[in-house]
Amino acid sequence: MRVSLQSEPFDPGTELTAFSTATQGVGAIVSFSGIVRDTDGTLEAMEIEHYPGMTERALQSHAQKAVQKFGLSGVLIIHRYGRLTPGEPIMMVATSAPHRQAAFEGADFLMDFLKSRAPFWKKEHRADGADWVDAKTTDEAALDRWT
Amino acid sequence: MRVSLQSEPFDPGTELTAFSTATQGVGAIVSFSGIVRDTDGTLEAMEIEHYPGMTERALQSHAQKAVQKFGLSGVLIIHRYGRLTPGEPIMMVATSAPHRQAAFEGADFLMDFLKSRAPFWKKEHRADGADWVDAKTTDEAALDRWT
Amino acid sequence: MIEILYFAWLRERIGIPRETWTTEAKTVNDLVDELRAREERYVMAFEDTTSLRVALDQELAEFDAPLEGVREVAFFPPMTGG
Amino acid sequence: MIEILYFAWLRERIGIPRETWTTEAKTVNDLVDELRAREERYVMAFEDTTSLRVALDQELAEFDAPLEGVREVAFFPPMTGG
Repeated sequence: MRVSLQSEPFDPGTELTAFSTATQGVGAIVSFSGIVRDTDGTLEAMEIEHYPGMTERALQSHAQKAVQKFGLSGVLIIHRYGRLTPGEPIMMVATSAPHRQAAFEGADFLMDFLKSRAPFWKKEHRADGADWVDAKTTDEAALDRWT
Repeated sequence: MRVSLQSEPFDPGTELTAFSTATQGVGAIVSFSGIVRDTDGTLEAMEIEHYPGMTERALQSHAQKAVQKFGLSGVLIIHRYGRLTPGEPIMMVATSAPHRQAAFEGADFLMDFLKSRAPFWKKEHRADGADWVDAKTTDEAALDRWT
Repeated sequence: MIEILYFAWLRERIGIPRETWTTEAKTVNDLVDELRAREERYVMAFEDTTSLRVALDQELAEFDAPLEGVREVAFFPPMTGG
Repeated sequence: MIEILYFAWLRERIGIPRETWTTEAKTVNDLVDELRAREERYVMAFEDTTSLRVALDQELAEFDAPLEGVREVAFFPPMTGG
């Protein structure tokens, strides 16, 4: 289990190779990467604020929860903070398990958590100003799937 | 969209990096890798037979189907055949999309197809003999989710 | 004349990966009956067609599908890819 | 004495990321009432607490949660990670 909260860029492929090498004896590995997306050509940067201290604790505790709930063999969570530009990876999760369903569900579960339970806030910077990204009610509702 | 049917080994992380670089402007990338698993320490090799000609057609047509059904920006399918040893990646799929749900569902859909609609057959070689892997009825049933 | 292909344990049971066959069969089921009438190994291989799959010209099909115009028939057990 | 932290637009609206505050409040709601009584910017920031979240000692909590023993209270909008 590895959790990394970082301002530095990362390459999801390189991380996937390291994760695969570290978790032996599994049958299935799922990865998800989220990338800064410039939907209309006006996004200059995505700023990510977080709650130092709480963030690390929340990521660790949810990684552990995912391991227990789905019987995962390994979990990787990387989440960046600070100022990111379009095209850069924001975060990634990877899960490994004996079988496919656990790996898929574990990754999906971690994503639902990261979207609405980990203390991160996104702000979009454009030429004409900056706006905080609104939380989606669908993200909040998605969490109900796991209870 | 890239489909590769190959006997050569591959590294999922390296492939993920290449796939991410090739598909610009997306917000979400999901990957799944399946790895030869030696459950009880007796597996010497996994032999994968396929139907040359039909396999390539089936992979191409299902990659296209996934792109249309989920509005994917990119699809990667790699599947090996021949003799593989425990720990080696058998196959991988990767999907990219504007949003997370499409990328997850597209990858899940492709996996359901590969499990029971692509003409591959697995044979396990052990010290005491070789056996064809039985198809799982759950894999067949999983396809009903998409109709 | 059609080309018949066999895969996995079906190939092993019949002993050959492919053969050319002159047939009068209208459907896949008819063809299976013709093959069963040839030799014991075909009877054994096609004992239970519900546990088999068939592809016509490289597309999955049903056992009651017509064979008209088909050049390649493949028989195999349920697939186990992924 | 408790440490109060603000994040995202709440931090911007209040104008500071954190402050130390001496409180008599029994619950988070009581604390919010105390803050609102201080200055207009707190009234604005805490106008609608249903659109806010709170963490007590770095664990998510409800607004009716007791403050006894709590050293750090954080207020913020719904999270948008991932």
